[in-house]
Amino acid sequence: MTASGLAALPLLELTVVLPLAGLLLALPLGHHGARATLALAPIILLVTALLCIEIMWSGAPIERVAGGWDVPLGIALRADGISGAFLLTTALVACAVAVFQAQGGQDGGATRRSTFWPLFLATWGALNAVFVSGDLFNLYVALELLTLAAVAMVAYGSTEAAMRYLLFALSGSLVFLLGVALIYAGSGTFDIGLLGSAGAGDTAMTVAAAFMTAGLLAKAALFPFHAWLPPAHGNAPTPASALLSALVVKAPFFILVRIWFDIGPETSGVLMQLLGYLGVAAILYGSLLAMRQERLKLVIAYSTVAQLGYLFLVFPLAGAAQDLPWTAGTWSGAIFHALSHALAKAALFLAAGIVIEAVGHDRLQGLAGLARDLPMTVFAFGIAAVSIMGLPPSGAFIGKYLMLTGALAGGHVFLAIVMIGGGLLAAAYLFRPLRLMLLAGETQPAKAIARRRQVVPLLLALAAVGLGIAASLPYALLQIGRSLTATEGIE
Amino acid sequence: MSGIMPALLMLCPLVPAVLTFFLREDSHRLRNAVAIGSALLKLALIAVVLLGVAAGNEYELRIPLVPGLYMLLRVDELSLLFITLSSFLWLVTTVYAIAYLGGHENLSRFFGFFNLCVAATTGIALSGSLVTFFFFYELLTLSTWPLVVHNGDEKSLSAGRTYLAYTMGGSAALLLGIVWAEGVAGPVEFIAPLDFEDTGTLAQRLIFVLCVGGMGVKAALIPLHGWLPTAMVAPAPVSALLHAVAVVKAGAFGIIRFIHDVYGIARVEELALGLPLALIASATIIYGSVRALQQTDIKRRLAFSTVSQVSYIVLGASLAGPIAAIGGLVHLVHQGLMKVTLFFAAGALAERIEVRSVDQLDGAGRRMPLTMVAFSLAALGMIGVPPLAGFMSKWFIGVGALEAGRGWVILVLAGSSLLNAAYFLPLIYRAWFKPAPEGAVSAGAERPLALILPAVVTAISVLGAGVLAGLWISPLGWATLIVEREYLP
Amino acid sequence: MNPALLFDVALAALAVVAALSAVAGRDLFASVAFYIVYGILIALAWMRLGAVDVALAEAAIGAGLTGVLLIGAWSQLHRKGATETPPGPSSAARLLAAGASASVAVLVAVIFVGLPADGAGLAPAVRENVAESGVSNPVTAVLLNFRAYDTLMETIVLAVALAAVWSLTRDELWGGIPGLRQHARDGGVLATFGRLLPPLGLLVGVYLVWAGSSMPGGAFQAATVLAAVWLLLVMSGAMDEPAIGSTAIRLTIVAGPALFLAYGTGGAFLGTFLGFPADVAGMLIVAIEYVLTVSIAATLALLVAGVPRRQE
Amino acid sequence: MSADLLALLLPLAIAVPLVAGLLSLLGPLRPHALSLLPLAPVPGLLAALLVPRHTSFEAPDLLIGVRLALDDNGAMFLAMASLLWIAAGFYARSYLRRSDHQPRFAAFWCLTLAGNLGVFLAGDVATFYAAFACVSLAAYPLIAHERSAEALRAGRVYIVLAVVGETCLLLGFMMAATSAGSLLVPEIRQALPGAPHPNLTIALLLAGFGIKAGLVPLHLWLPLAHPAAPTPASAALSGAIVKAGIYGLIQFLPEGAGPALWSDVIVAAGLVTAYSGVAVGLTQSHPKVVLAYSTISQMGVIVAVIGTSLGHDPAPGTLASASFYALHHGLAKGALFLGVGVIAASGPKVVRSVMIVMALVGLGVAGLPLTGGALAKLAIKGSFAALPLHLVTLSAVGTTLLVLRFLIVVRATAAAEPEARPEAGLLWPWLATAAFALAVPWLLFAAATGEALSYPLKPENLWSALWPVLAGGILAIVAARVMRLEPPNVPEGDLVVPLGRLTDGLVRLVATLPPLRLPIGGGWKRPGMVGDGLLKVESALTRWPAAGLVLLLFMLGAAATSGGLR
Amino acid sequence: MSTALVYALCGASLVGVGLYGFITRAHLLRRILAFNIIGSGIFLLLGGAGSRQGAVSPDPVPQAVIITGIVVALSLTALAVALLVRLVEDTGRATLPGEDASRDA
Repeated sequence: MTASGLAALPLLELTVVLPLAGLLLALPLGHHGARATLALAPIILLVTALLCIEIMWSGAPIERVAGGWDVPLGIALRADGISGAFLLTTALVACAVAVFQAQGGQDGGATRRSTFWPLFLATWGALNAVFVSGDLFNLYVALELLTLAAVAMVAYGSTEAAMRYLLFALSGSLVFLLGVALIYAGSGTFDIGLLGSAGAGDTAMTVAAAFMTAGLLAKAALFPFHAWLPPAHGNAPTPASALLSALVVKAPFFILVRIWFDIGPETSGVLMQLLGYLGVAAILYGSLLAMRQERLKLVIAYSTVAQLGYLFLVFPLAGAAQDLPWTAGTWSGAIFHALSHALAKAALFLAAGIVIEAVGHDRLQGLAGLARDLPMTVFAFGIAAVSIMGLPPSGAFIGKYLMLTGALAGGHVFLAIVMIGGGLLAAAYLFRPLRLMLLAGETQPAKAIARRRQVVPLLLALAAVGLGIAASLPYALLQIGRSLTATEGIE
Repeated sequence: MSGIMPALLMLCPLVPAVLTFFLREDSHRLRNAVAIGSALLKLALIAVVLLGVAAGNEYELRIPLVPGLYMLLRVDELSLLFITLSSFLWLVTTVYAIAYLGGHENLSRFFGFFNLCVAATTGIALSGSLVTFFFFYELLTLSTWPLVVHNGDEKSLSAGRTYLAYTMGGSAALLLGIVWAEGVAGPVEFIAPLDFEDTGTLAQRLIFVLCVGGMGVKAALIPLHGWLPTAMVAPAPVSALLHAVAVVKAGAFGIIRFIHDVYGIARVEELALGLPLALIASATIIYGSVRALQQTDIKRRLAFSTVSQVSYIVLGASLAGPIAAIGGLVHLVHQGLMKVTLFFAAGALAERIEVRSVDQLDGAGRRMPLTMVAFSLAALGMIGVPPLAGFMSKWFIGVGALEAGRGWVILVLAGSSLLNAAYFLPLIYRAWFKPAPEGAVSAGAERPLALILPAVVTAISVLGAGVLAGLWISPLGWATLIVEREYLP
Repeated sequence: MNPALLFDVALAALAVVAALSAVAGRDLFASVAFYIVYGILIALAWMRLGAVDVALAEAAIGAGLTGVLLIGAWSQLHRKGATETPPGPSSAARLLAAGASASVAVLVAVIFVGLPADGAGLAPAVRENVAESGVSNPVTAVLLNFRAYDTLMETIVLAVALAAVWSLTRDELWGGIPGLRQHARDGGVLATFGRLLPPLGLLVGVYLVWAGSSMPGGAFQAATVLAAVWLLLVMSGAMDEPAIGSTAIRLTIVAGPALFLAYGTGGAFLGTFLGFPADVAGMLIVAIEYVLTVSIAATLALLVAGVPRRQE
Repeated sequence: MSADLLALLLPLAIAVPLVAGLLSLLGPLRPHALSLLPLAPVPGLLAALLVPRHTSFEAPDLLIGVRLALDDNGAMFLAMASLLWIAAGFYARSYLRRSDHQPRFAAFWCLTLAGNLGVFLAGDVATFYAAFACVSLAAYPLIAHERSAEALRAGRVYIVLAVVGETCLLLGFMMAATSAGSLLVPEIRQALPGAPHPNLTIALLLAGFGIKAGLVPLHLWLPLAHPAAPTPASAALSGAIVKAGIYGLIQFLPEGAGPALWSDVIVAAGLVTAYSGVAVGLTQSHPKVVLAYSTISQMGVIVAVIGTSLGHDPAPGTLASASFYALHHGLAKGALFLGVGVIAASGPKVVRSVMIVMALVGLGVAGLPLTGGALAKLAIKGSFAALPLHLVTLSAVGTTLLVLRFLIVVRATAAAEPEARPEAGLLWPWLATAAFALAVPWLLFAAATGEALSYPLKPENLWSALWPVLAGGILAIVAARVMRLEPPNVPEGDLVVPLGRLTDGLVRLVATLPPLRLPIGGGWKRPGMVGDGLLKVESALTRWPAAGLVLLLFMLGAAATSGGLR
Repeated sequence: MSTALVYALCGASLVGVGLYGFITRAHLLRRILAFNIIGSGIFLLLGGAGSRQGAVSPDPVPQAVIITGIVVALSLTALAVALLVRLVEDTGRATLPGEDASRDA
């Protein structure tokens, strides 16, 4: 297939259409939706991969306008490198989750079996819609679609957690929407590209950006707006936890990156610093609380709180002054971190899910001997943990390294130390469950879990590591359509 | 073509590592064959490369990651020194481990991580840049942890925790140092000392402290040595790996690399960093020996001995002079050979005749003669008795120190030698000159041979490395070659 | 100040007072009632702003359906005794919250006032292109053509919301029927309504969709009317809610979005995602709207009905 | 034979004992291990006799470049040591026939032998040090061979001092070699006076060699080790091994160029050793202990001779005379030690004749005219200035006393049963050694001193040799018969006891060094590490009103910092 | 002062009122009310912005967007109400733990 052949296919639209079509198919199918999803998931993965290839091939963002109406009247769908990277990661994680759930998803009740697949596909579709959207209001709709599906999946596990999540999410959406409204009032367009090229620096724009940021923070669970996340992710069913922690919280982050790097409203830099310091607080606070948890899934959930903090360091490091030579590297580093975290965190939650299936609970103190009974799962957990800690050769290490380079080059020594210290804290809270699993004795009859099921988290974890080993390709992808003015890397 | 060799050398332990993880627990034969076969294959490869490098060939493999970040595997004289040591010890340790762990649980996991550990060490040896070094340095940390906690009891796990806490802390400092160094001087390759033109001396010093401090954790410099004695709870082959083949070596090797190929000894001197490092190394040497003297558990005594001995390497590297550098380098190999022998023997003693503490050693020479001969040889080598390997190291470090104007170092060497004698000779004495306790069984103690022979082989190499030190291919010969190429470019 | 503006100010003030009463009132039911009043006031405001389509939507959905939902919720809560208003955070916190909320409001207001009076907008662009859109009502043109992608997503949001609500079903009631069985008095007002309303409602609905292409109205408003009819029928006991497990009802729900999506995708393969060729756009849009109306009506009705409470 | 082939004798002299030692441990030869002992030193003897002087042999691949060389002094030592080891080897074959651990004894015997000969052959400092260490350490199993409490105690004292000595030597060698920039012994020796720290270097070397040579106060091991070891081993120790220390001093102390002070210090140390050896020796009642103190005393004399060589313009041939003296002493002391075993095996019938030989050899050590000892004493006289000369001469009186004391105490150890006769395996090696002690100096006198053989026969020389012996004899008679003096009871090894306490204290001090541990790694055990305060924060943030309020404030703050409130 | 401005300011006030209610009300049904009030406040702002040219020909894009928003808000309200009902069924209370001083004390 040639580049033009690829371009002839509406790959960009299909990345959104296919999951949505799948959900419309799965809704009447009820619990037979599993088969439909399993049939569709590889196709979506393929389409996503082809899209990435097309982006790489053409070396430029791919852009379509829905209905053929040019912006600002119509809605643009735009896939640049970062979109491609997030789409592909999402497809990988979603496929893994689908396979995982379809193989052994008999645990849930009738409800869960019947509505899980539409919600799952809605999440996927909404994520993809976020990643390719070029329109602020469309982003709002996609975000709300995401919220609906995500909250409902959390509700499988805990109504209370779902309610709390919903409160945070609603407030976030509204505040975001308020910003969007202000932007339209000020500029008369929702299109990100137009807003960016207009170089909008008026008060409406900056305040709107501040509001949108605040709203997205609540949805992205950045400290101190994180409190909904651990109960939600810790109590949701395994596949939901994986999706939520790996991807759903990344969507608002993605939009923030779009806002601050693509639209690039004028900023005094203080807000960027503020975001960075909230990130620092998240890293420290999330890690310390992760150490205090007595349930495996809560450890992983608090780890997400901490890891999200890393992503927000991109704002002080690369957001305040976007034309410094190292900002491109730093920015790419943060994205790497996000992608690697997505893969690794999904692996962790799936591994935790296997543990729960095997022993019926996830209390840390009752996990002794698991390394013998579920070696592959524990191994997967370990490899994913390595990624989360940001150790080489994982993608997170590449991310951390790039960010560290930027931090030191920009004189942010404190941030650099926090980044490194955060890795140590991650080691502290992740090795704790690992070592308890390795503890011999206290043999408890663990339910046998099929190897083909255990292999799913392992593959995800290996993908997170592979992201670091084969970093050059994703890095090159990320650079396509990157709006930073900085040059490549820091040769 | 030149990139294939490093890749093959890397794959040689890596492939069996991955394979082993997926082997069924009871396929012992296949697992052993894979392990030993790949170790032999690697030695053969090394022989080829060794000749190539001696002939001036260059082997280099560069894998780009992201702009400004790439993996660089390069074979030079120094990497060969380390890789040869580690591969040789890998082979004997594998044989030993197979015999030692026969019948244990979780062997696929064990050998998987074991081989991974060797892969990491290979990577460290072949690293051509600081970042690559860090990659494998961390891989080593991680692959060693499951080995340390292999027994799965509370004690091993807590040792594992201590191990991680120390080593990951060290790695964190190292990472900061590396990023900083690269930030001010660009990608750091181990070719020529860095260009620090625009960097203040304070920054240069801090980078040095971060990096060497970070690596000093693995090299067990005081006060960063705490993990090493604690990690003794691991099975004996693991101790051998930690103390001789991989971990402490990686730290010491890194420090040598850093001093010689990143800063250059001249700058280290200029920045007045050599003396403090030499002092710390010296303090470690003495402290480790004294602590060893206090131990009654054989393995713990050996562990503190490692603390002391590894610092010889650092000491050698920190002295500004070619002869001391040779001493440090050669001790990298010699200490490995001697310490691995000691641990093999200690493991065999514990495993076969339940001898774990010093006072149980009485008559052990009669009960396990081959083992104790090997042990004694290695111990004498540690003391520095000529013509054993350890003497060569001490001689070169001492002479090098005098040549570099750090005469006080020889007092450290003397004190350490005396202390070494004080904690090793009693063991030899008990084993050979005290009667075995009543009812001690010694029949069949030295079986299986695979448990005993590795120690004998390494003991012979301790002797050989000393007696044949003048050969160009001996550790000393090779270290001399390295330093000649370094100091006389 | 002219009388119209005076009216506007009064209306706005009333709306704010209604909102305050809804939020701060002591009695929960009163709050809900105030909210419905508030919805109607807002609908009026939209009329005043010349946005008749929005006014219709606000009245039907914002005030109407939402009101029904809230009353339904209140009655459920009432049954469980969970309607009394707890004190909430301390007065200091409330004061702080009040201050902060007011500041946000003031900030927004200040920014708004500071905007240029002839602020940019897309009205000219819409005017230019409305002819190409196949419909003459500019709002419908935006909804179903210019920003059809949004609308497509929105219909899917509705379907997903329904799936989400259903996912709250207790396992033992899965596949059951939402709401409680209504037993209206035969010959009573409700029963009579039940007989009279359906044909009328249907008529209104069909008209609203049709009218939407040129005048205010459209699929959502029409669907709301239909959903309201449905709800009345259920309340009058003339019909029962369908079981959520029913394939027919599920197909009904997804039919509209699916058709819309399929159309859009087909267009993507042919050249333009969600593209409407100008000459047949009007017909296509109305056709899609009719199917959508049915699906949306069913979805809205079931959304209001909530989770199943009994088995068939 | 060509010179090249002969040069091969040099490495063979070391290699053959090593191989013999290895063979003695291997299966088929184990029962005959002791038979190898007399054969092992043969190449050494051949080398001493046949290899032309200043021949060298190089093996650059071994150690850091092994160089073996033989000079005049070395040959003298080599010959003496080889002879003694051969004799002692034969002796050991009989003596240890019924002993346990024969193969092991043989192995270490050979190892010690190899080291001992290696010391005399080493041409570079590393080889020298290796050989020296080899002697030091391999001798330990010989000393401790009996496994008795005394033997083990002696072994312990020995090994401690040996290790300390080795360490001193190592340091000295390092300093010397560094300043010389060479590893070759002659060059090192030459460069020593110009070294950066000549005093320290010389002190270290003196200490290192002094320990081996029994220089007071470093002699502690000697009186313990000699009696503890099996008799042939004692002979080798006292005859050959202590000479390694002497040879080291000869090889490394710079002749004629030493710092002036050092000449006097060493001479003084030698003389103190000579006298205190006698003084303490006289108090002993174990024959081997008495002999050991005699060795100490004699070594003192040799060290004093060597000391004179350091001074400016030393008498020519000083070192050669020292070597010559050592040669005699080695053989004589070897014979005396072997004789102790012979006497123990001799019943009343033969003991008298045995005692005569012993007396002859013993008084030879004191310089009895016409014995080899007289030649040795004569040879060294030329080295001393007036006062030391008198002191040295006077020391012969003490030596006589000591020999007499030995003869008395050794006589008491004769076998009781009337028919006891020493077996041939003991007798002949002893007799041969005795004969060598008496005769060999005559053969080498001319070569060593450059004087004709008639020189010692001159009356004044005869007299000067005789009077101390006479004086000693008379003194002995007066003390024992007339004054009935009983020697005070000085423990064997004299200073060992107080020094042992001192070292024990040191060891205890070392053992109290506290461990140094960073507070790393224990943290996870304490769940309270994360303050409960953090949990309170968490529960506050979980409450929506708080979080919502923060969100509002953040909105305002963010807007403000973005310029919204400008 | 124009009609558009009046309603935009009204919208701003509603946002304020809604935010206050959303944050300070412990009863979840009230929060749902408040959510809807904020939403319609924002819509009024947007509508006001679109009607600045005068009420004769208001900008249709905000109108369409608002209709979409109203439907989305309804969807979320429906889910919230369903969740609330379920929460009350499960716990007997219409507040989240830790937020109802009268119960959690």
